[in-house]
Amino acid sequence: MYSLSWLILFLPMAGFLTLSWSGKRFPKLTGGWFASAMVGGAFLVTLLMLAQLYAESPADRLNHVQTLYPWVVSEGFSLNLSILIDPLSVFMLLVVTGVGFLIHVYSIGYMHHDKEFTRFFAYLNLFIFSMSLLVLAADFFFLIVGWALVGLASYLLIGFWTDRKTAVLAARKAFVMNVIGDVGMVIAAFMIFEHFGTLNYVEVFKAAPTAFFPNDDNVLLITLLLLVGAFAKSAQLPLHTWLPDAMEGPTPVSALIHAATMVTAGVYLVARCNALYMMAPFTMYLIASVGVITAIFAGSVGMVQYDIKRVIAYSTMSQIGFMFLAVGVGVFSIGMFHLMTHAFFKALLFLAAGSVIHGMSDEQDIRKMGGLRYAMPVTFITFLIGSLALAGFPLTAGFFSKEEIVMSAYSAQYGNIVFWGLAIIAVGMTGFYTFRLFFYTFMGQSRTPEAHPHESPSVMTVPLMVLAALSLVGGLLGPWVHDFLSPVFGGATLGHHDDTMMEIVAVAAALGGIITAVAIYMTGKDQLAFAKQMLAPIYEALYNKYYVDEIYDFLIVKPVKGIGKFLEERAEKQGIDFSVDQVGKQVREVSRGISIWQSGKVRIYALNMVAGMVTILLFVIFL
Amino acid sequence: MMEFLDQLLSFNLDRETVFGLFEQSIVFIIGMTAILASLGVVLCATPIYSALYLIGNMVCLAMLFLMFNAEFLAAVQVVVYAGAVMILFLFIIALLGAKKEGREFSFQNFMGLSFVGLLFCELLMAMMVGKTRPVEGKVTPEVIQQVGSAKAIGIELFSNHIVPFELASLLLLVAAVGIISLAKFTYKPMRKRTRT
Amino acid sequence: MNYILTGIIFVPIIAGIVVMLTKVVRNNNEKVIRISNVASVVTFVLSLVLLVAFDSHHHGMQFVQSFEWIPLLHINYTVGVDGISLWLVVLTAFLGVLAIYFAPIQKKYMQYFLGLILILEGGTLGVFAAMDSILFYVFWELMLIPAYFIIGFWGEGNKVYATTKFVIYTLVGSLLMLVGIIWVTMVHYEMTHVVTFDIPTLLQTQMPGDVQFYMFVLFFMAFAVKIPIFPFHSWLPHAYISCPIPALILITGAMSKAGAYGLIRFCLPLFPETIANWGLWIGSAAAGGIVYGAWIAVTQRDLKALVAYSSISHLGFIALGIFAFNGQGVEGSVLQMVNHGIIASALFIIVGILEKRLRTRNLDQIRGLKQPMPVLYAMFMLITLAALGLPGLNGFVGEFLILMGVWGSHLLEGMGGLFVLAAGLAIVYASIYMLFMFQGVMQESVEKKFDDVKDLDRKEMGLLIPACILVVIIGLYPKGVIDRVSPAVDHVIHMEKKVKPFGGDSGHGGGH
Amino acid sequence: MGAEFVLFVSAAVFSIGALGFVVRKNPLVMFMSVELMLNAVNFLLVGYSNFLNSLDGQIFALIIMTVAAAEVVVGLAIILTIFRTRHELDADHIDVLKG
Repeated sequence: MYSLSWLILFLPMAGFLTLSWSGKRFPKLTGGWFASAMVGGAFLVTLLMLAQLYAESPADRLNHVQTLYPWVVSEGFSLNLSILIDPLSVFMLLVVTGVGFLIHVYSIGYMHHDKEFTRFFAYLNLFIFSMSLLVLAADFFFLIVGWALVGLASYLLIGFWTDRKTAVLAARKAFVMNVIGDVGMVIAAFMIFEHFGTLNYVEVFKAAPTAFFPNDDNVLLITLLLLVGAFAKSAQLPLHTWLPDAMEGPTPVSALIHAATMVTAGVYLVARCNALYMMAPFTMYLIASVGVITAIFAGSVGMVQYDIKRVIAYSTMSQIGFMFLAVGVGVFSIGMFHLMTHAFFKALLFLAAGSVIHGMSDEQDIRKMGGLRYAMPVTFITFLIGSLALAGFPLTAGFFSKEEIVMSAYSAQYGNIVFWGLAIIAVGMTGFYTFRLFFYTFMGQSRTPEAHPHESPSVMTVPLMVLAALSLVGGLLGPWVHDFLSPVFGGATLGHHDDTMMEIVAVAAALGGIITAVAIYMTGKDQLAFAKQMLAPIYEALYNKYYVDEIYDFLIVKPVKGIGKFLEERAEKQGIDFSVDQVGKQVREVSRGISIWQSGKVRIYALNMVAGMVTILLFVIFL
Repeated sequence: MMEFLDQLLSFNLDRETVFGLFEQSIVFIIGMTAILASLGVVLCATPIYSALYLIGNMVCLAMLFLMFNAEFLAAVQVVVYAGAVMILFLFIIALLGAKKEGREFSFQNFMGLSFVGLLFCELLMAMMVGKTRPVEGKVTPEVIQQVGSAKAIGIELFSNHIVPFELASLLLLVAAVGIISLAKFTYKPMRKRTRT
Repeated sequence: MNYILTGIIFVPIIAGIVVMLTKVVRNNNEKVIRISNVASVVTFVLSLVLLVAFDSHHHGMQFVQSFEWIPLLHINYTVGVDGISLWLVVLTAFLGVLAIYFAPIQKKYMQYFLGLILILEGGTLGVFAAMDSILFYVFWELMLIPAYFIIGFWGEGNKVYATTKFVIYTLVGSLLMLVGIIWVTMVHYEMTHVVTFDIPTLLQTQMPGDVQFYMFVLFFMAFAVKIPIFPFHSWLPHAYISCPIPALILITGAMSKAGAYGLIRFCLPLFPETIANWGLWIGSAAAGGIVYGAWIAVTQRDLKALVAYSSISHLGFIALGIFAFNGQGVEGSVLQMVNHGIIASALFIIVGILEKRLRTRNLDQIRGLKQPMPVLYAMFMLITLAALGLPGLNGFVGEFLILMGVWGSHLLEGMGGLFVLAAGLAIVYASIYMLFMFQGVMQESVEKKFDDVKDLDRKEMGLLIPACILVVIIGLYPKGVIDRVSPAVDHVIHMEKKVKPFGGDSGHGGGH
Repeated sequence: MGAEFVLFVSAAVFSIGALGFVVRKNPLVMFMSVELMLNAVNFLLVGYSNFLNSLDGQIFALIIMTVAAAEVVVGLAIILTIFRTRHELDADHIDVLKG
């Protein structure tokens, strides 16, 4: 049955090829349903794989490698395109294809009016293919291939509306940032090959515990380089600036790629390489620190933004920070669990936000919304569920996963009280910005009376409802996830959180955030204005996203361009070119000097002959 | 060279040499005259005088040829050079109206003088290098005296050197054709030449 | 079968001469265009036959044909291919078809233009196939002559300056190489008392250590200028910007590879000790060139100049891979030669098409061509992605193998990591400038004046589609290419030295 | 009077001829200087022919005379042609060789 696994790659790829080659000939909606069917098919095959895994005992579930074809054989180096089926990849694939399928269906409604409808679905299928490749790859090389291909799909989809300048720029930014990550991963692959002589996961991870001792320089370097790729892809500090800009793409893209699946690939990578990361405690601390700092950073910025998608984008960054915190402290399965629940509720939020934008005729500024609960009831309910889940309201999906992360931040192998405290702050922020957004959008009175919001068609609302249901009950899957993934993370143990006090504090933080939002945004504008006035400098800094874009522009973009110009003007034109030309010019000058001899006057020629005769005679006489 | 000067200054002359003292002094005087005449060729400002000096030089050389047992060549020298060639020169001078050349001391002249001086010194020093591969022939002066200069040369020329001789005749033919074409057809410049 | 290589080399050359001698009445070029097309296609078909008949398990020369040329000097006409040159021959024949197909851009003196391109193709093929060093040199110079006239007559801008610089630059290098070729033969003669210019024989000669460096410099200069490696590149931007696009396809795609091919064919097996000593410096120059070209390309606004500088960067990769001096590096370089030949020529074709349509190459003046030209959009995107090294397309495979070789290279020990970092920086830059180019030209909203630009016609699609297909195929299945290269590269790197100097540590070497 | 004298005289005449060719501007005089040089060589050949008991030198001299005669004839014709086209005679002004 595992031999069918190539279908997971093949179906989206076939969808992509069919749609991109003959997209024009498809009737409009058929293309969308076709693409969705391809992803649905991949989801079904993944379910088949899941069933197959369950048919075996937990210890046998690992390392089912399917080789498709030999890709390259070089001196001492050979690569096969092969697929690795194990609980982790199947789990990740379930999220990717499952959520992906829902979003495909949703997109049929959302992109209905777009004139490049089929192209959009072609790209979406390409993305699903690339993500499946990333997840299924059995070695680091194809991991990188998939890694870069999802970057490509992300690029194509962010810049989908090619006539918008901002979209084009955002796409380029995302691509370049991801290329930086790719380079890091490629170098990591070289180092892995240098040390293990292979890029195959199975062999590398088997050899890793004996090849290094903990905090060995090499393993640190490998893990850090892999981390560059992971951070770039998952928009962690300091490579995060592309993610908010990426919201220029269509909303389903934001939901699929920039919330549910692709940006969590970094977490998947760390989880996948847990054998390596367990050998590098320093890196683990770094991951946890960056994760929790990003969580606070993104949460604080998200508190003051006004673009509905950007707020959710910052919350995505923040939540991925939580995931990195989880894997950083050593509880991989909790990180993956949060990845799953996050995929549910964040996709839900994005899709609901898309529904809002759709209903508001492409308006994204929350200051111009308000009172939408009457016009869009389904969206309102689902958005509320998503918000509760995101804020970690008890008994929603987000509550279980996030609570476990916060507790593990203290109690897990690499956890400590600082991580815990920072995580608590981030949790509070999450509650605040989530409900700020919610209140701005749905509560109160409409701020733009001329707008006529309308509920979205059922092709959009049904996926919303499915995701909402998952967001509510997804948390109950927690124990299953731990059990299912435990063969992969054999070495990592879960923390035991029996400190009820800490749990209460965590819940209180989430609720506190929500209550603060209620207090500020529901009860009146006075407090809001007062708070803004009091915290003006901080507010400015937050509103401008800590000026990170400006700093990068000043520190990196300008020098690069300046040096480029300098190289072109000084080094190329005035340096190398000039000196080469000078060689020619000097030769010409010397020749001009010599050419005086060539005067055409017979007597001077005769004189030269005499001189020559004198010279020859000199040789005759003295030699 | 030094030997020669020794002989000259000490009058310690060896009777056994080929030339007697009388002959030697005649050779010496004629040789010096030839040198002086050649100097005259170069130094005279008017071409006609140069031509006359050149005739003198050639006659001197012809006489020296006589002293070196080359009677035939001496005759040819006088007839061809002093006769034909120099007459040609004089005709041309008459035709072109020789102008007196102004004297000037230019860089060219200075360089010429110094290089030629060097050349002369080197030529003299070349005497000290010695014979490279001496060819001692069988045709001694006595043999020539017996046979006669013209006949000896004739035998030699038509036996061993027949090919150069024929080639020389061809050369003369070419020269004849050449001057006819030069004189007959007027020269038309291909394009207007500019002098710089 | 013996005559197949000779056919591949001389079909274009003879056709070129025939075309140039054809009388063209009133600019009616149909006949010469037909002859040229047929000749280039025949060459390509022959090269495909070569590819099919090639025995990929054999490391030595195949399809060897030899007869005496100048018996007095023991110079023979000997041709043959191994795995390295095989792909370059096929690539050149392929690019020749593209160049000839793309060539009819002007009416006047068409026959000379086509003829020169054909001769250029033939010369390049000869370089790749020659097995005699003098023959190699002759073809090497034969490449130069048509390039000189093409740039000088049909170029644009400062064409005389460009072509003069190009020719003098490369001529200096190649004359030094001639000295080197003769020197190698003399060294071989001193050891064995056999005069030969046969390359496989000469390669087995152990060059004496004291002069090896100078001999290496003689060869290296010619190849370094031709590729070009970083400080010797200054002819390239001028020549590329001036050169008409059809010829540029061959010059950038095939001719620049001749330099890299020469490095692999001559320098690596002949002078391993010198390379061991100096490879680090050359590697530094190549790595510097990678970054330098990329960095300048970032600021270019002229499309042709941008592609030209990006070529410097990509050719730097090839040189770096060669001087990694191990299997992966050299194999990656050979693969990258093929890749760059395809990608750069496709990019130049695209630039040519754009220029023909829009009468400008300035990036600031072109916007949003996606709407009028959707087909070009798709192809341009594919080529762009290949050029910036997207995994799954061919550019990545070569770069990955090269960098892997560099990372693991014993020769570049200590600096390999730094070089890889530099190359990584250049890859990031590549994504920046290629996207600048692609997005700047194709995306954003279209300007009024370009609103009714026509999309690619059948002929132009015919030019680009093969390149697009190859980009994908090589990316997905590079094993097909690598398998044929691998034995030959292995042989080159671990060349046995059968002929050693007298008094050397091996007593039985050489014919005394 | 031995070979040294012959050498001396011919070297002197040859040098003077060379000097004349280099310093004089009149093509006619330059020609005469060439004749001087030829004569000097002839003298050397004849003298050494005598000392070495061989007629080869004389034969050579004879050939040289032939060549000289031909050369003078052609040269003078050229000078005449030049004068006809340029109406002046100055070697320094005849510099079309410069191209």
